[in-house]
Amino acid sequence: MALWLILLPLGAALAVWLLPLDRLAATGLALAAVLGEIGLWITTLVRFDLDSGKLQFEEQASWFKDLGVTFHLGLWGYSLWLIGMTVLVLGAAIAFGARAGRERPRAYFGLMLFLLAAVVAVFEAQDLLLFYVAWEAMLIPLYFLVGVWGGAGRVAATYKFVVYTIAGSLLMLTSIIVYGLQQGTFDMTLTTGSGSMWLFLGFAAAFAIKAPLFPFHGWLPQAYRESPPEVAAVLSGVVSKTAAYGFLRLGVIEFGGPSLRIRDTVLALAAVGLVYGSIVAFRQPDLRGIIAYSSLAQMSLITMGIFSINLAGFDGAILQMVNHGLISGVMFLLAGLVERRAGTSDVARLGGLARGRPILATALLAAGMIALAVPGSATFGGEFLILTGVFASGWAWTVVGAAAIVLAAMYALRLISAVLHDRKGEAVTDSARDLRLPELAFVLPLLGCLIALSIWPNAVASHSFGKAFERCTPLANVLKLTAEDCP
Amino acid sequence: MAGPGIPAYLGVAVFLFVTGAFGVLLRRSPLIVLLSLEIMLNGANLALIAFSRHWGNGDGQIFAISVMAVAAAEVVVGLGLIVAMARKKLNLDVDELSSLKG
Amino acid sequence: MITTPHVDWFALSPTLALLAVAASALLAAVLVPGPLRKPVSATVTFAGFVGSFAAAAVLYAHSADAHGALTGSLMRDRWGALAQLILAGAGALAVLVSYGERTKEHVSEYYALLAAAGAGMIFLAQASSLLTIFLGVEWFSIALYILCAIDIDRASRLEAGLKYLITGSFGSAFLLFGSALVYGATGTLRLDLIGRAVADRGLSDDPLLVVGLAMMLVGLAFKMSVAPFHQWTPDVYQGAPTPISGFMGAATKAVAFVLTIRILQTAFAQDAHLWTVLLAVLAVASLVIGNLAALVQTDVKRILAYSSVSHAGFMLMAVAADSALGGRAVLYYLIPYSAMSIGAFAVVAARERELGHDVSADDLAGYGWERPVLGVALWIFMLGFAGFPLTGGFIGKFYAFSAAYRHGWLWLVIIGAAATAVSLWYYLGIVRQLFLRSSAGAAGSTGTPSAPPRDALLQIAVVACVAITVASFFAVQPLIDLAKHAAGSLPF
Amino acid sequence: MSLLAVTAVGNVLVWAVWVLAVATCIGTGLLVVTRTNPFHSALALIGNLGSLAVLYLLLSSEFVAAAQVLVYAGAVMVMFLFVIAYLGGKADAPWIGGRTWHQAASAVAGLAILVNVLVAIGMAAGGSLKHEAQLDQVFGSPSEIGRLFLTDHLLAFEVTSIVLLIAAVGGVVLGSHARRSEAEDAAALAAGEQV
Repeated sequence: MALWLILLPLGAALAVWLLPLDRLAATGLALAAVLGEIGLWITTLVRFDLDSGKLQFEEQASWFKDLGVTFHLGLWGYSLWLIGMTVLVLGAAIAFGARAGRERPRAYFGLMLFLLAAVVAVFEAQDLLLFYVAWEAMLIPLYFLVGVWGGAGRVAATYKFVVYTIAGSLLMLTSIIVYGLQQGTFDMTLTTGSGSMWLFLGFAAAFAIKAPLFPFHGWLPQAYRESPPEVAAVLSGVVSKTAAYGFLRLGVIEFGGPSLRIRDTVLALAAVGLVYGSIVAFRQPDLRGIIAYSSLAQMSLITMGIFSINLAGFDGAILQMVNHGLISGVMFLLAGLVERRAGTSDVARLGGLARGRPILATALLAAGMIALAVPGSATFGGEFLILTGVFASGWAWTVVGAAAIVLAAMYALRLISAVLHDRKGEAVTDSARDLRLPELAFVLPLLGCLIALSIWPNAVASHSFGKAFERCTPLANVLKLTAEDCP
Repeated sequence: MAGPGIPAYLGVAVFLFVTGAFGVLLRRSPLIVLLSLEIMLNGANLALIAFSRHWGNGDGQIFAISVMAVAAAEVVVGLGLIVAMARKKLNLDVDELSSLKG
Repeated sequence: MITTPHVDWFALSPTLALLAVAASALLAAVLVPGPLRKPVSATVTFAGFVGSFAAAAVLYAHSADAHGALTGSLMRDRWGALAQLILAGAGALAVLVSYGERTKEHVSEYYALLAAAGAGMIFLAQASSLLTIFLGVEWFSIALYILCAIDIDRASRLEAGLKYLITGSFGSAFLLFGSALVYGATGTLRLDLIGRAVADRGLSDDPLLVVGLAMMLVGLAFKMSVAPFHQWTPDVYQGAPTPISGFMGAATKAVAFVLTIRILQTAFAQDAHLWTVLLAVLAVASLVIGNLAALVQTDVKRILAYSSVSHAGFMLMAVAADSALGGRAVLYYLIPYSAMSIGAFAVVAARERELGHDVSADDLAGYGWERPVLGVALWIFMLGFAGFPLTGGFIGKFYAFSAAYRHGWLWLVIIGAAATAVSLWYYLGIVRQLFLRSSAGAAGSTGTPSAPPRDALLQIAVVACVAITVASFFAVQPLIDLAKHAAGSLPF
Repeated sequence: MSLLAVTAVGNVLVWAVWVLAVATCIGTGLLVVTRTNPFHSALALIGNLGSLAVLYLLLSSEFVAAAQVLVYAGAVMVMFLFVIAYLGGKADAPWIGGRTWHQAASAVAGLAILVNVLVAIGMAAGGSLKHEAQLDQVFGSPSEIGRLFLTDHLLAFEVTSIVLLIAAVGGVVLGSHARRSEAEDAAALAAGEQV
């Protein structure tokens, strides 16, 4: 099952590339593949034992034995939820691309499907080298998606993005080689953790850049602005989550000791990022900028959850990763839809979009409300859990986190009111139509999932790790888990 | 052995080799560069013969004779190139092999 | 009464197949009427490389126990046989790429010399005495000198040929003098006997031996195009016919590395404490110089030439590790690397034939959309050179890094990673030209020359190279098994 | 063994010959790389080859000495002289041109090699090179060389012939007039230039 989740989009990507399809057929094939992938994920979810907390749907094949590298795939509870989010957001993005009628459709859809396969592979990889492979594989389609289909400054944006990420990746590769050879195996279910700060920092560099975490976010504004909207949605919604996932799976779990030692530094950086991102988001002149910097803030919050290094923080981080993935996805897509109508995402030239466009207004409002974490929303649950977790490390962190929620409310409300309610902007013409049915078809599922999560956040929060980790690795010691906790 | 010992011959060999190397590195006329290469090979040959005498086995002499043949082969190709270039009226100057810059 | 030694014809079969082919192609120059010359000689040469490949495969299967042949001039072992497989494969691909080259003169001679160069390399992969090594090096080098300049109408070809001849012979002279000193220190030409003499007589610090080793390494470094002995590489790669540049990039490098490891491990195992350090330094020099120089190039062939210098650095890392893992790493590395090298030059050759002049990076603008097969292939080769996952280049680098780390050289791994980061700049620069720019605004494409008919053979070769590049990523275990048995025949 | 080495007088004679040969060898070697006119360089090389042949004789390698004279002086040098005559012995300034740092680096590297190897030989002279082997009767004789080439070094013998064959092919290829250059020559003639 885990393997098919990768092979289906990969196979579809190859089919789109290699078969001489016209635009319609390529679009159809891509959408069918996405729907199939969603179906596959639902099947997996149904057959997944959410309470066990064990690695499930394992697939293993030898790759090269002399260095102990295997094709090892598997799903933890949290991977499953992240994959679900990925599949939904990428599905919506592909549908957006289909609706937007991207040039060179075969290349475009192939790359999107390839990206889907790569991200799923990141979440499923249980081997360090395989993880790295999937991690780098994500970069290949992103390079082209931003570079070919992006806006005017796309080439510079692509270069910046790629240079930043590769720098991090190569540090991670060095760490992976050293760690794997030290351990005698690259299988992440067999490694026993390490206390080396240098190794940890190697991994952390890659994740901090890709998340991004303050002060490694230099590539972010350009990349998010110059990408096509659906790619920005994927970048901020999905790709950034692979970094958070990496922090959790390879940073904290494998390197419990170094994580603890560096915890306060990371928390401080995250706190700065949180406040900084929120304030800059508030001051951004365009929709994309607001969402981009809010994404920086949210990733900082998620990092705080992870580096609280306790189960509450982890659960909150996972929940918030899913939440933010969906929100960010839906926001960027809505921003894209607004741009398609108004030709700009400049907030000053927008406004008054609500009048006569009730569906668009409702969708944006709903997403905005969840984004600002109104009590009762899924994000509220996530943030609450994170703050609970961080509280254990010191009440001051919680104060910063709580302050950030207020800041989040500021930028979210500004966005909503500026776009929907202000006086009519010059870029908004009467001919700008409301959301069409096909557009709703990819916005609604994301919103629906967010609402469902708002009703039952525990679906994710309580079923990510189970009662304890199956692997009583150094993290178990860090968390003071007792022998009974370890099955 | 009558006369000077093996090390003396080796000294000459090294001197020849290095002289040839200087010629290859510093001279610009391809003809002289080719001649300098011959000097280098001859230096090596002298060393081979001297060592052959030292060990009293013929391997070094065999090697030296093979080197002579190879040197002849190199000269054939090198001179062929030089003549072909001269026919094209190219400037025969190693440092200014015009379009190619190091 | 002279009793001639027993000749192991089987061990020589990969070489002899190609020699026969070279002779046939030469005859074709005289006997076959003009228009048929090219197809006949190309077909024969291709068949020769395939035959040589098959012979090497059988040889590999039947050479589990390494032993000398022909009074120790040759080693019949899997190390050589696997190298021969790579070389023969590279040669076959080079024939396919060459076929579309629009030369009017010396067509049969071209293929004859290609076969002869291949034969020399394949011979050299087995050579195991200082004498046969020197002769093998000269054998393939002289054939390559002529091949570089075979298009005697073009000044750049002649200049490349002469430059290659001078630097090549200069390097050979060092190899020769080094060999002489080693012979002087040990009294024998056979690598295995040298190794034994060094061990038995405690010669590892003998001044003659050490200086001889150093000079031999300098000579070999010229052939491996390791910095700072690489200066000829960009000029020659640029000036030579493009298919030959690809063949040189792949095969010369392969045979030079295979030979270097054989010499070091068989004869100089006792001196490992000296040459490991030296090679590590050379590796760093190659990585730094190759990558930095590539950054400022505009001609694609020069970029690829400097890239080959930097790849020599990566492979040297594995050689310097002085371990069976390092040996495996080099042999594995060479497989995707050879494919990528020949494939990349093939795409450049295709573009060159369309344009009618040398290909600069700007000439590739939008090429990926224009010619998707070649464009995507070049993209994959660039990713492979850069060591991106999903290509064998990644695994190769991973192995090389692992070998260096196992040797305890973490700093070398870090330098390697940094070099990789730098190299991405120019590899991705080419990818950017291919896909991120449109051909309309590109300089040089004004007045598009009439596009020649698509070259099916070249495309087949390129697709084969892509297949090898990608397949070697997934099929690591079988290839590593091959390499493991091959490395097993050297006394690591 | 050479007859010269039998007596004490012979020994003095050997020394004298040796000094003469070495002086010629070094002197002509220097001349080869320093002359501006390739013709002079080539003549100096002939002298160099001759003096080397004498040294080979002193080292009891009669056959190699003969081959040196026949192959080098007789064949290779003739080729050189033909080509130089064909090209008109164009002179060039010996040490001018090229990048200065390049020359400096070459000089340093060359001197380093010289010093290195000399030191190595010096060290070996006191050690491993102290006692040379006793020679048997056949050492260096044509029959011995022939035997070695047909037994131990059979492969090298064959390979040498292949290398020569390839070079011959190269000579033919590079020496042949291409049609286009003939046409160019004709055009140049028509334009009244000297070819």
